[in-house]
Amino acid sequence: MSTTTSGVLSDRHEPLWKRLPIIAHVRRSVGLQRGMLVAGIVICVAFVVLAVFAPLIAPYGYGQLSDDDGTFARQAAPSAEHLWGTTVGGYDVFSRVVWGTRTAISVVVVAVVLSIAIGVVLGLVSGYLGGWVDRVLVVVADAVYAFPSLLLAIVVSIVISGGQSSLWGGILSAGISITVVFVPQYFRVVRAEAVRLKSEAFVESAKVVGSSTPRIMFKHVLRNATRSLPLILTLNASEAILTLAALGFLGFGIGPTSAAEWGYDLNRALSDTASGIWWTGVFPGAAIVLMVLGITLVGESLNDLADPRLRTRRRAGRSKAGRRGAGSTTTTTATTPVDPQEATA
Amino acid sequence: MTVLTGDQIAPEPPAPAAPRRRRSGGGGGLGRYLVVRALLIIPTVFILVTLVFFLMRVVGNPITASVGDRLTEAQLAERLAAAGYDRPIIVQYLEYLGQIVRLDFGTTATDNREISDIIVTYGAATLELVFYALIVALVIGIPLGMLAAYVRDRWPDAVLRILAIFAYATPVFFAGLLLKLTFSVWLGWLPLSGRADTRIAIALGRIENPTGIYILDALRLGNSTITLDVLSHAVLPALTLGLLTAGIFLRLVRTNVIGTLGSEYVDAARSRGVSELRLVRKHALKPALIPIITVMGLQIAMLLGGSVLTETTFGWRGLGFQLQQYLSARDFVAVQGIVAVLAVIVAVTNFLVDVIAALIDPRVRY
Amino acid sequence: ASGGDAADDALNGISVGTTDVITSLDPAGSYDNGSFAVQNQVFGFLMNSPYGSPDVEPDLAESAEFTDPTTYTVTLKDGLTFANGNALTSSDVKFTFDRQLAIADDNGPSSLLGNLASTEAPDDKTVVFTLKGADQTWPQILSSPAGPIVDEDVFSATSLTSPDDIVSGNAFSGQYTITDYSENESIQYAANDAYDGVLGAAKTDSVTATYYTEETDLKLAVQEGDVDVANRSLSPTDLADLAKDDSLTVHNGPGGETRYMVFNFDTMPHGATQPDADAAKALAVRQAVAGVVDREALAKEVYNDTYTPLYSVVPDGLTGATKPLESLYGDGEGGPDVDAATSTLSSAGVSVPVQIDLQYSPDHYGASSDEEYALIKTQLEASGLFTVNLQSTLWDTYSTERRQDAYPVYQLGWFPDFSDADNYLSPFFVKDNFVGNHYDSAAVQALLSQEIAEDDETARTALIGQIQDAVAADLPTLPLLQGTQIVVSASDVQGVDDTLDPSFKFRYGALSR
Amino acid sequence: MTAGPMDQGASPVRHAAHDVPRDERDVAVGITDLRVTFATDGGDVPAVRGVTLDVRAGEVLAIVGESGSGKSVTAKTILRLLPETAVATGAVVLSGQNVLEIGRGAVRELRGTEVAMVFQEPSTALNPVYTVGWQIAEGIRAHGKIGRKEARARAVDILRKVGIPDPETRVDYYPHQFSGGQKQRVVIAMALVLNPSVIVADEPTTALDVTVQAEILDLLRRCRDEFGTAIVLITHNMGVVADLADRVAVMYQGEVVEQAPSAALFAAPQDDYTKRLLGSVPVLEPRGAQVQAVEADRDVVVRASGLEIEYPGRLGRGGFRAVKGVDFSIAKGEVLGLVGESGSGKTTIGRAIAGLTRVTGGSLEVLGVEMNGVHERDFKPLRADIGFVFQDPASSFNPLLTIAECVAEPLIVHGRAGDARAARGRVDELMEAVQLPKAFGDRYPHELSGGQRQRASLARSLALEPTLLIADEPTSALDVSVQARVLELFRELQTDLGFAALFISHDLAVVNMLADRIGVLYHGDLVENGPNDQVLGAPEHPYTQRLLASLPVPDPAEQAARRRRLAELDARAAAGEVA
Ligand SMILES: Nc1ncnc2c1ncn2[C@@H]1O[C@H](COP(=O)(O)OP(=O)(O)OP(=O)(O)O)[C@@H](O)[C@H]1O
Ligand SMILES: Nc1ncnc2c1ncn2[C@@H]1O[C@H](COP(=O)(O)OP(=O)(O)OP(=O)(O)O)[C@@H](O)[C@H]1O
Ligand SMILES: [Mg+2]
Ligand SMILES: [Mg+2]
Repeated sequence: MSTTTSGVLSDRHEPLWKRLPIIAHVRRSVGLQRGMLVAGIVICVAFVVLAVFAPLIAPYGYGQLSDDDGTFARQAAPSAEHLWGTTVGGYDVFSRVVWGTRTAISVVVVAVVLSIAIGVVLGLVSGYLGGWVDRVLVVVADAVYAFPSLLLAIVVSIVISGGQSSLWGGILSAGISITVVFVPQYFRVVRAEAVRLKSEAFVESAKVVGSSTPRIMFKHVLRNATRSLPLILTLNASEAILTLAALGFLGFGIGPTSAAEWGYDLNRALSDTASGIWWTGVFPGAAIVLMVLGITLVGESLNDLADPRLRTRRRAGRSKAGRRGAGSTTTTTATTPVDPQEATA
Repeated sequence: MTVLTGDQIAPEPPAPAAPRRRRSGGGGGLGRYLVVRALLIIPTVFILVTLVFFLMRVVGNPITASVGDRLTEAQLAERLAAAGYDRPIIVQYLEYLGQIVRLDFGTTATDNREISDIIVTYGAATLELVFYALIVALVIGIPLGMLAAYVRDRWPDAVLRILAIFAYATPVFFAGLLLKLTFSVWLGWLPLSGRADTRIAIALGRIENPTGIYILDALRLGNSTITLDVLSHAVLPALTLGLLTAGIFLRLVRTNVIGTLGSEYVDAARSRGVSELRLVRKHALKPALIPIITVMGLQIAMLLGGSVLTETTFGWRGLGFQLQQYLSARDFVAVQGIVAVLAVIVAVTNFLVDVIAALIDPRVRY
Repeated sequence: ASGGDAADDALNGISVGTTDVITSLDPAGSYDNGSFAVQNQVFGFLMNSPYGSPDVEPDLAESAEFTDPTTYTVTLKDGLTFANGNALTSSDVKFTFDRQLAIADDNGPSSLLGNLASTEAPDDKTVVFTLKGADQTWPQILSSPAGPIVDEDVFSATSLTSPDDIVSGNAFSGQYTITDYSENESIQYAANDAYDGVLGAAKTDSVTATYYTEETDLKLAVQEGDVDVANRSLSPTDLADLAKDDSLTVHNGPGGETRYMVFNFDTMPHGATQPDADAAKALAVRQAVAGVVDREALAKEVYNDTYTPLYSVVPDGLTGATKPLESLYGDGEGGPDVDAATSTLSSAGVSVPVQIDLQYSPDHYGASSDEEYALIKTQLEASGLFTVNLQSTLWDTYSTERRQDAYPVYQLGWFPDFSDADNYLSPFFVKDNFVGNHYDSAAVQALLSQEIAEDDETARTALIGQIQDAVAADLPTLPLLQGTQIVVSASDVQGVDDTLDPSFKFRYGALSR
Repeated sequence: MTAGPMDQGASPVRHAAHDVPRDERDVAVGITDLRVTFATDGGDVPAVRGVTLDVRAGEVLAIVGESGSGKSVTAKTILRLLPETAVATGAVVLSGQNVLEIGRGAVRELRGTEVAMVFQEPSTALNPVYTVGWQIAEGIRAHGKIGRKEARARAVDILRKVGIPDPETRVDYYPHQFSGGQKQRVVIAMALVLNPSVIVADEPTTALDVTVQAEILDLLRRCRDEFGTAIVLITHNMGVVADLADRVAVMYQGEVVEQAPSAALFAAPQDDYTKRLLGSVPVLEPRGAQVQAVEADRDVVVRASGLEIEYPGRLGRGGFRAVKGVDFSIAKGEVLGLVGESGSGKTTIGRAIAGLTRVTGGSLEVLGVEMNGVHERDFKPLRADIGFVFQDPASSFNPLLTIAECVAEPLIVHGRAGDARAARGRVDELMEAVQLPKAFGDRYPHELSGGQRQRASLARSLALEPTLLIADEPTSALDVSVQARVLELFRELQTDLGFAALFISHDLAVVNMLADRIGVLYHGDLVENGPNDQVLGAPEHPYTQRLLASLPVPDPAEQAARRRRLAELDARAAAGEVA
């Protein structure tokens, strides 16, 4: 694909804020694609707000078992005092769901930042330099990739946390164990890009000019190799949430007194749910689903927008002013729209 | 769970560029390619086994894990020494490699079972589950993915895609719980857990040379009650794991079919008057299948990973479930053995997928 | 064979569900409840406890007695056979114990036989055990996981025998034989006509056991009628829900499982290696903790009364058990008393709040540990006397680190090997015990060696009482909760309560419809 | 807009179809006031702005014009193959129906039977996973109930007609089993099979070598003559137009600026743009270049003797020898032109000289350094003396750097400037030298046109005043008019700066414009090497002869003569083979 970045960069002369990744994407999107992207962004932003303002939003702490009125009832049904009821441990479900956002987002950030940093550097070096380093790294990455990722995450998280489940210990070990699973993915993608870019004319032209290898790698290859990262980033973010939940569910996560974690809450809610106590499981479960849904919507939309084959475009034949509510076509008498069914470019 | 989609694995156009390179080899090319490709399985397995060996040594040992709250320090040390766990780790590693080379995976530390025995017994269960799930995923994912591509960017497409995301976004254990409550407890249509009713499981265990794949054994018995029971037990786990995978497949098929729909040969066929539906069914799907199959091969690793949670949720005693149990017991011998076998399975699957992709793509035929 | 037969057999029988995990059918290869639960159904013992009692009586034995303090002589019943028809003789008994010691499997119970010097079989019916030291618990040990009698013609003398060989060899000597065995999935039992021991013949010919992986599945299974009896483990929530079901009965029996906190005498506040070391202050801290914890609340709120408060290191129901902690600390009736604890601390000169690093393991003693320790933390902190830094660690690391003095105060639990009070005392308080918390009381150790050798029943009971008082005063461990055995059964199943006894052995042979 | 007098019998009547008196029914496609607009991120793009055209049976209408002038869009509209972002108005009348207004089913009926399309790139126009027979039969069966057997028989038949040897067997071949030229024949067969009244051929020969191109043009000519098909031929190659077209429509920025019979257009172009277009086409004519003999060793910049280059095989398989023992040299200030068909090894040689590809045999001396076994360390200092201009100006710039930064890169790397800012003075000078406004330095590559980018590329390669410049098809991605300007600039700079150059191209005419000497590569062998006039005037190797004869020239009369010469050559070759 030689249309490398021209599409993404769009117009240099637009004001900066209009060129920021997500905003630029929204502006370029159209119709259902815009709907999905915006829905995803709204969900993600909502969760970020929840996370940032958790202390203000949540009525109680994540590990709080009592307030001035005494100890909380266990497995209490939703009420004015406990909007979404309480768990078997006597925690307030609503508060734990809100605080859980913090944990989820922290883990996502740790996992994504680490895996990008490691994966990108390894992928770049491996793809650009090639040779035996490349071959070894590829085999190792493939091997790690072939490992059932959840198990790898479990083992690594035990190794890292030493079995301890403190807040930061838990977040870091979950984050790092997810990193181990993700690095091969970033590695693959960046390496493929590096291999592709290596034979691009502009890299060769830097080579003929006599640029040093590190200069080529970082100035020319790296900056152009990152185009698919936002997409994988969102995909991995949602996987990170699911992996964290699975770790918590299987009992390898963060303890309830250290932080709120949805997977753990779901685990503890198993027998509740089977006993007709629905509120302890449904809310954390829904939180996981919703957050993954939001991130995936954003990711898929970014993917579609980045891929010229997948991107929907606005229909022509309308004035600049009419650009806003694009998506459907109003056919003027003189205009004969080409049938959308047929033209699947 | 690891979700990779076609556009990440093969960011370039859907036309299978990779296999084409292999063409120039002439007569012996495919054979040699296959041999080299098959040999690559060895380092993969070696790396995994090594990784698991050292990771597992860090996380503890089965003896402390099982009797750590009963024995005195001295008694414990004595048992550790008897089991050889006090020797330098490198010695243990070399010994283990020696065993592996002789294809002797050892016996589990916690319950003294031959790894090979475990693989055969529980592998059959996992195989059955993964097979069902794959069927569900293919039957649902591929047609719906094609449909979504066909009606792209209109509301049915959006609905399908959001459903697909839901399928993927719902953690297996949560989906499993909801399904169980709905179909087993509330409606009472399907059994709760396990692979068969206890009595039927016993009956199946009694037949001569059981395969361990219940549905095969049940069919061999020819008893419809038993077959039905076995099938009804499989419905929920297969749906849980299958729907998750179907969501991923749907997305993958949609993306790739839209990709191939944009290629010139589709336009060329269109210019010959071929109908739109036929374009999707014939011209877009088959070329799109090549990257799809490659990714599906990678999904096998994911399916195996996903089967851990599914098996746990549904009491389906397969390798995934067993692996998690052994992991909790810190039984490194068992974990190493099972992982080694899983690694071989994944590597071999990927190898086979390459071969299948080659068979679909006439350009790599020799 | 067709599936029909098995189905018909089982229809008349009783089906039991459990979440137990079996590691080995061979008694030499397991030292865990799940495996022992199966072995109890299918292997006879020389001594065994009858329904309803913690104390042992001859089972396969005709008679058994100490012929001198270190010699225990057993005479077997006449005409004993295994289910496969092989004669069960003293040679099988000698084989059983020799093989335990020879195999000494990593996961086996051979450590229970540490006191056994030799086993002799002078004639077909006589077995003579020679002990290294006087040991009044020996008859109990014969009923422990080390004691199931196995067939020397089927079992290997030097290595573990596979379940397939045991089942196909039909080498069973207990109330039941196993006709189909699928490890951790299902077991089909059939009554063993050859058994002629203290428990009598099984009341039901055919029992099917199903192994569930999830508590919730077991709960739903018994609720839906898929199984008649659900035995271990159901979560408190599940039990509360099942109790509402009219077609089911929830049975409670005494349990041998105990939960307690351990104080590391070196690293606890004011412990021996601390900069502010002071034995008296350390004791005051322990006493204050003992006075502040509210066991009733723990049992009720966290465990829905599936655990009961424990006021001694020896659980209620065992011969010799007392409740010294009830009166010693708190309000004198088992409840907490913050004022008393405050004065204990201030009179010892301990400055409050005392910082306590409290450790527990979330994955070994059940998921409710999280709630249990969160509540303990809340209780301790609510008193204003303590600030608690609560930390959980996965079991494997936990059980290593606790021995390395990493945890000042931490959670442990105990499940007995046999139903004798000594099993709750000696392993904990002899020199070089398994707890390893640097509690080293010469007085208690002297009492223990006296108790173990004392062959007079009453005198021994008195000694056991004294030891309980002594450790209640020193508080090396703080007993918190005692488990109950809880079984949920369909209402038409009888005999459940007969076997929910302080022997802690659940025998299917007692069940009937 | 010119609506020329359509039915003046300007073209000589050559075949049966033309004997029929012309009336309205004869019009195969009539396009009236066609306007097509695309929606893009940057707003609406009017691609076609009121085009009126018609094509008659048995006639070849060529549409020419620069890139982006709306040729393809017009052509695709005839089959209504536009993407959904396009909106078309006006009328495209095909057998009495306005394609833009009828229903989907009706359009589908027309496709294949009334109008068919031949695509530019035959390898992408064929579905790789189905046999060609299947794909041909599919088109047949899409229009009526025709049995599998019969469809296949017709497929075999049509394959034979387009000159596929042994069609009974080949009908079951997959596309990849055909050569490029054969693939294009298959594509044409697919278009012909339902005997449509119009074939739209969008650059049907651009992807092919000149020799193959000649064959395909021949085939299209036969279609017209034998089947009486109307052909809409889109091309940017005036030689092809001269070779095949009866009538020519010139498009410029979405409009038809001139429409005339072929001979008339070439003889007397009316519109300014047409004149410019024709003036830009490079023609092969003797240049009489002054050849300096290579005197002393130090005057030689590049010397290859027995040069061999082998690409390593994958997975231990044998490598591929792309260059098989080649001798040549380039003297100081001399321009060596290198031509040859695709895959003959031109690029490989160029890259080897620049140190991008390893030399595996023989000797290659560049500026006194032996490249066989050279270490990057030893070669690096010399890089300042070598410039390289890449084929595709778009991809040879890092899209994330400004033009000025790109041009400054060699200066920075070789320490002539600290950073892009410091180098700006020199960059401005260079921009001036290649006739680019200074302000363009602040633009990003995608904000320049193709020709401007290639100028910038030239500026970058000259930044360090190299003694040797390697230009690998520097103009093949450009329009003829733009190409002409870039070539002109290149020549001027070469004269001014006096660097030696290796000029690679597949276009003999282009090479002839610039080079002092020409080398012809054929399958990795240098089959011809000598001064321009010698190689072009008296070629020795049969391949060179064919190459020269295949090259269409933009003059219908001259081209007819060349066609005859080529036919003779082919006949001779065939006879030679028999002998
Ligand atoms: N799918 C599309 N979306 C937006 N603009 C398009 C699209 N297709 C073509 N265009 C624009 O329409 C104009 C005409 O394009 P067209 O492909 O007809 O050019 P052309 O004359 O065939 O050029 P070339 O010689 O390069 O093939 C160009 O400006 C092009 O950018
Ligand atoms: N990296 C490579 N690995 C293997 N073979 C290659 C490689 N690059 C080129 N080749 C092969 O070497 C031969 C010569 O290639 P080269 O690029 O020099 O041709 P060219 O004359 O420049 O053709 P074109 O006119 O199409 O650019 C071709 O057959 C090509 O397939
Ligand atoms: Mg075009
Ligand atoms: Mg080239």
